[in-house]
Amino acid sequence: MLREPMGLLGIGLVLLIVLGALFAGLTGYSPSKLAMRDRFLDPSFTHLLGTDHLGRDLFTRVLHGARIALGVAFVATGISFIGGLILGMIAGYGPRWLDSLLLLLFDSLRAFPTVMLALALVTLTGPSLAAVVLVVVLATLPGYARVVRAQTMSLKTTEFVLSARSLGAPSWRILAVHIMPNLIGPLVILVSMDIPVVITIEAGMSFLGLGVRPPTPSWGAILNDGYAFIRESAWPAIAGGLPIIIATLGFTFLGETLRDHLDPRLRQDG
Amino acid sequence: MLLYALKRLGLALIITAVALILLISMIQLIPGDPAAVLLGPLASPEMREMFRQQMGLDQPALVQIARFFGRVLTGDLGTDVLTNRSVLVTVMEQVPFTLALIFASITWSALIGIPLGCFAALYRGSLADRIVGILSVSSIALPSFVIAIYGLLLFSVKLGWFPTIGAGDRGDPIDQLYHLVLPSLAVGLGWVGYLARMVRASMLEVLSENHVRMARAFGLEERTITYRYALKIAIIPTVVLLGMGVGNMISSAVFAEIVFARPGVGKLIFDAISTRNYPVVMGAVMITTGFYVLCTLIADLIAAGLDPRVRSTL
Amino acid sequence: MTPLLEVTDVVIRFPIHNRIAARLTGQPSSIEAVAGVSFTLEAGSTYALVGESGSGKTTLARAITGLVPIESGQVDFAGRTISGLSETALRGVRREIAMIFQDPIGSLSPRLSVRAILAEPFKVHGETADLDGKIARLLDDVGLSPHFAQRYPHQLSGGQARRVSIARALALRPKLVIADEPTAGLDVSIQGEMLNLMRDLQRKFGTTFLMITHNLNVVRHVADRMAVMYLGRIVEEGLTDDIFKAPRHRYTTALLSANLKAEPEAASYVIEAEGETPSLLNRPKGCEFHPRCLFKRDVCRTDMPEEQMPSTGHRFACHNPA
Amino acid sequence: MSPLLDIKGLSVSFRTPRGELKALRDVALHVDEGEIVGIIGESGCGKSTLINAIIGLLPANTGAVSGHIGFDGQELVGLPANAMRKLRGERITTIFQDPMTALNPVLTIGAQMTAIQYRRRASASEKRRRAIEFLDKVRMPDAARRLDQYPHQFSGGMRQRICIAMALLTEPDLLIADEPTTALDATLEVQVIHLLRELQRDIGCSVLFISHHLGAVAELCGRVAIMYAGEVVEQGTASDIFRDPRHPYTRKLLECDPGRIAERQEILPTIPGELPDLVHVPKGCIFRDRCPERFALCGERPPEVTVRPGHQAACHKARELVAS
Repeated sequence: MLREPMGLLGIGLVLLIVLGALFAGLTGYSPSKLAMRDRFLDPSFTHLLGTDHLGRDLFTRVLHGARIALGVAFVATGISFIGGLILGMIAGYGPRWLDSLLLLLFDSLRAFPTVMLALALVTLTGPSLAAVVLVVVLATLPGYARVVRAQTMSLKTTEFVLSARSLGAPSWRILAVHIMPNLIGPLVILVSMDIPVVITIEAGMSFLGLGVRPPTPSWGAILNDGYAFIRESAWPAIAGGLPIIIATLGFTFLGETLRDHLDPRLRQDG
Repeated sequence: MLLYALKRLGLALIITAVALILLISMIQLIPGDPAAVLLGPLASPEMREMFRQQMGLDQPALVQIARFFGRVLTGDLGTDVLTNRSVLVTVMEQVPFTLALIFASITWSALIGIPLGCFAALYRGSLADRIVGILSVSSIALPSFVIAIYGLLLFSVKLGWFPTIGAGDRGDPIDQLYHLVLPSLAVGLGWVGYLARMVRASMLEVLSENHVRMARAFGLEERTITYRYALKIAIIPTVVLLGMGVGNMISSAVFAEIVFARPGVGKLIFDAISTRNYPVVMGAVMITTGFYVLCTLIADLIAAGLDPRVRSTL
Repeated sequence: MTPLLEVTDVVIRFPIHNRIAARLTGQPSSIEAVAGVSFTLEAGSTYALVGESGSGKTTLARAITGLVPIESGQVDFAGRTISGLSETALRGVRREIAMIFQDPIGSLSPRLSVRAILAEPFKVHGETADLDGKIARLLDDVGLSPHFAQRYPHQLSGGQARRVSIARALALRPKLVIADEPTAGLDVSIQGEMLNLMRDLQRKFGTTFLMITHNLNVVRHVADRMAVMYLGRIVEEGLTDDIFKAPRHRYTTALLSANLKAEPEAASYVIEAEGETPSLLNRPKGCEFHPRCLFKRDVCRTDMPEEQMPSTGHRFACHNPA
Repeated sequence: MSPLLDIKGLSVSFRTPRGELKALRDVALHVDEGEIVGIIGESGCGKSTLINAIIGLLPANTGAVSGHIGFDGQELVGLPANAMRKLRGERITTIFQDPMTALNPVLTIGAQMTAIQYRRRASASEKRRRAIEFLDKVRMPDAARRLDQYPHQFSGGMRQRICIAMALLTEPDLLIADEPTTALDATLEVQVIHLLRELQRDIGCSVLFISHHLGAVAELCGRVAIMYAGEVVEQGTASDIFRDPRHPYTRKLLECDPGRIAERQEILPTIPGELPDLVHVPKGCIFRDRCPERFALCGERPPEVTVRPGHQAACHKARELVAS
């Protein structure tokens, strides 16, 4: 995997974000302390990305934003992964009425465009990190569950599952030993390909003011501040967009390479 | 086909209904007092009480859901708190702007994306295919609002080539088109990649099928095989995915409208949130969701119509 | 001899449309994959269910152990009715009846090692003492060396995979083994190995075999009795030797004549069946084989033939038998 | 008269992660005009590679191709893709194994049958008429009406008949039938074989019939070649091969065929052992490891022994192994 330029680039970009998140405290600036005298400074050695309309160091804010982005990405995809796996297997292997019910629920949730879901939900709950996680889970979980369900149903009729049933193996054993191991791989690929989507949702929601509350630095919020003062200085807007670009591209390249390597359907030799 | 269409239509109606019910039930499920959230911290207890009565929030949950559902079915989405007009009217005023943006974006991205996908499938493994591949995954990955802001920054603020805000003069189509350029660039760019990848993937799948081998064994020209034999099959799953992708496009359109201060449903909702115009938010969400379900329905029906295996069944 | 397995008037239906769709299309809401089948299997013998695609033989085999629900009829095993039992009640039965499925490699769980595959029967039935010893003995029984335990299904050849499924089926020393096309997908040179192995094990453990196959050559060498199935019914049933020597039903004769011999100057075959097996959606009236039969009479078009049994243990249903 | 298809010293290898897989090695085979030649081989013997080499559709991971494939005096090895394509579907046609996937699901039978006549200068209605004529020939009932139906509206047997009709439509010189009956039930298999023989007589083309089913080959073919692990180990007339086989592999293969064993037997004969690894091809006779007759000389590559005119076996003992 390391031999492919795209994979290498992906790893590099992701590493940049992860290291940034880890060492965000070492820049010497606070992400939220105001310094009105230093407003709209251009990038320099003291302020790598310049400062925003409140004089805060943008580089520091971007690094702290990485913590939020990665945190949401991993927590929310983790919940979606486990929830999708369990609900999908129940729908695929359980009784038909339950399958119909769950399927209807998944499809109804998928009927909402993600932004609409976010807007409707946050109107009612008010903006918060939990709302962001909830939106991500509601937006991604039904898709995973549907894939898991479809695979479970096709695995259910394979001869090796019939063979286990004919031995008298109970349902939990068939699900745990024969079905789940064949689901995990494809689902991991699917979920890892979705990490950039999750980062986008988080950034998008904070851009709309639906995510974390200020002054907590989130990439979307930085971008929104930059957008508001775009005529004063271009740097805050650039600084807000840059990490989003790096993160989404990095995770996409990584996910693509991962899939090309792990998905047996795409490999030429068997 | 008729049976399939009826089934699919029935399913779309049920899904829309369940989606609506989910939306309405959210008010109940979410902890806290919606009146407090919606009216803001400054509202007096009397105002909140009045609001509750107005919205029917004092009724039992199931009654509320049933009532609301019943009203929605008759086309009554509630009253715009600010203007006292019907929400339906308020939202429908904005729909044409959003539709124009979406269709402009779909058109230009389809014109580039589909041929690009075919090209990549035909020259699979080549350098050009790899470059198209990397560019398309990148364009899918990049959030539309980042593209929108960078585009605004570069082309409007720095270079001054395009207008920054609005949808153009009412009676001036040229001006309107001019105002569409940057927003539809931001909305459509991801779709170019999305389409190219979809077309490429389904073309490759079809080209590896047995009947293509047979067509080759009969000496048919590669051009005939690609356009008459393979594309006709590959287009079927692509159409379905296009329908599903409209959801993404709606999301992108919301951002583009906000960034470019363009009138439209997205901007409407965004503004309604800041003015706590709760019925407008819900009404607009319902209408866009319905529109999205309609798009997937149409896409599925077109795909079914293109497939003789489905078409010939009753 | 006492019968080990008795199948009586078994009917199996599959839903194809829901009620509304069935009314709209004018098609039935279900098809009868198996339409009233009865046969008896003696302990220690080998019985073959023979038929082409669509004959319902695989469905019937799966229904015996409850993998497919039966609509009506009865299955008795070792003196006990096992049709209609719950999944939990079936567990004990499934210890006694093992199955071997068609696809040599596809019927082995792809993520499990051969060791785990062979350990499963013991784990499911709680006999985990000396697991490694048991697995080693099983591998030895089917002629595989111990290092195969570490392999995964995709690393096995068709023949090796087949041996693993046979070992797994025999792990708990079942009374009955149901083998669905045990030689399908294997080269001729390996088919013999599998049949020999199954026969060896039958001798050693006294296992009864129910074999489902379309391959008449296999049937002739291994089965004591056989039944020929067509469209979900048994059209002829009897001792294998009797049927091969003097087939009576016209479908059986057609099937036997279609079994081409590798002898170039042997008298050329005669095609004795026209066209193809009809769809279960529209079963022909009268004798269900009549549209393909070269010996049909008028009565065949209208009346379904009664089953006759001219000599003991050989029955068939044909208006104009050979 | 030189043979229509004349293959000499053909070797084909594939690039695999483990190394060069030598799928075909030094294959010699010929098909005369108007002749039906059968190729028998078990899985992994290289029969599909041989067909793909003849019709010029080898997969992308093909490595070296050497030797000669002469077709009516023209060399096919190294022939430009365009020239090869001109032969395919015109002078060489193919019937594939699986009729269920061989036809394009979204085009009508008629569209597919007229599409392959694109080289003919004829009106659309004339092409259509010809399609109907050939569907009649393969005994498709109600051909004119069914021409406008899609593949999924036909049964497996009918689809194979359509494929046969398509393959004969252009009156080819050589018809390659790649296991055309394997996916069919026995009662259909005899129908298809019967049909093939009848139409071959009618049209007068040569046929290369590939199968692992000994009975089917015996029924249809005049001459037979036996392949094992990428080599042709024996070839001759059908009666030579089936009555007096001289290569130990052929002898074992025939012995194993339960259809040839007249009496019910307790123990069925088998060929113990596995196919050799074709990445590291062993020296000497390719069948040596599984051969009951092997002796010291088998470490050397066996010569092509001519047992009688037209009957060759690649075995050191070919002259000694007479029918018992």
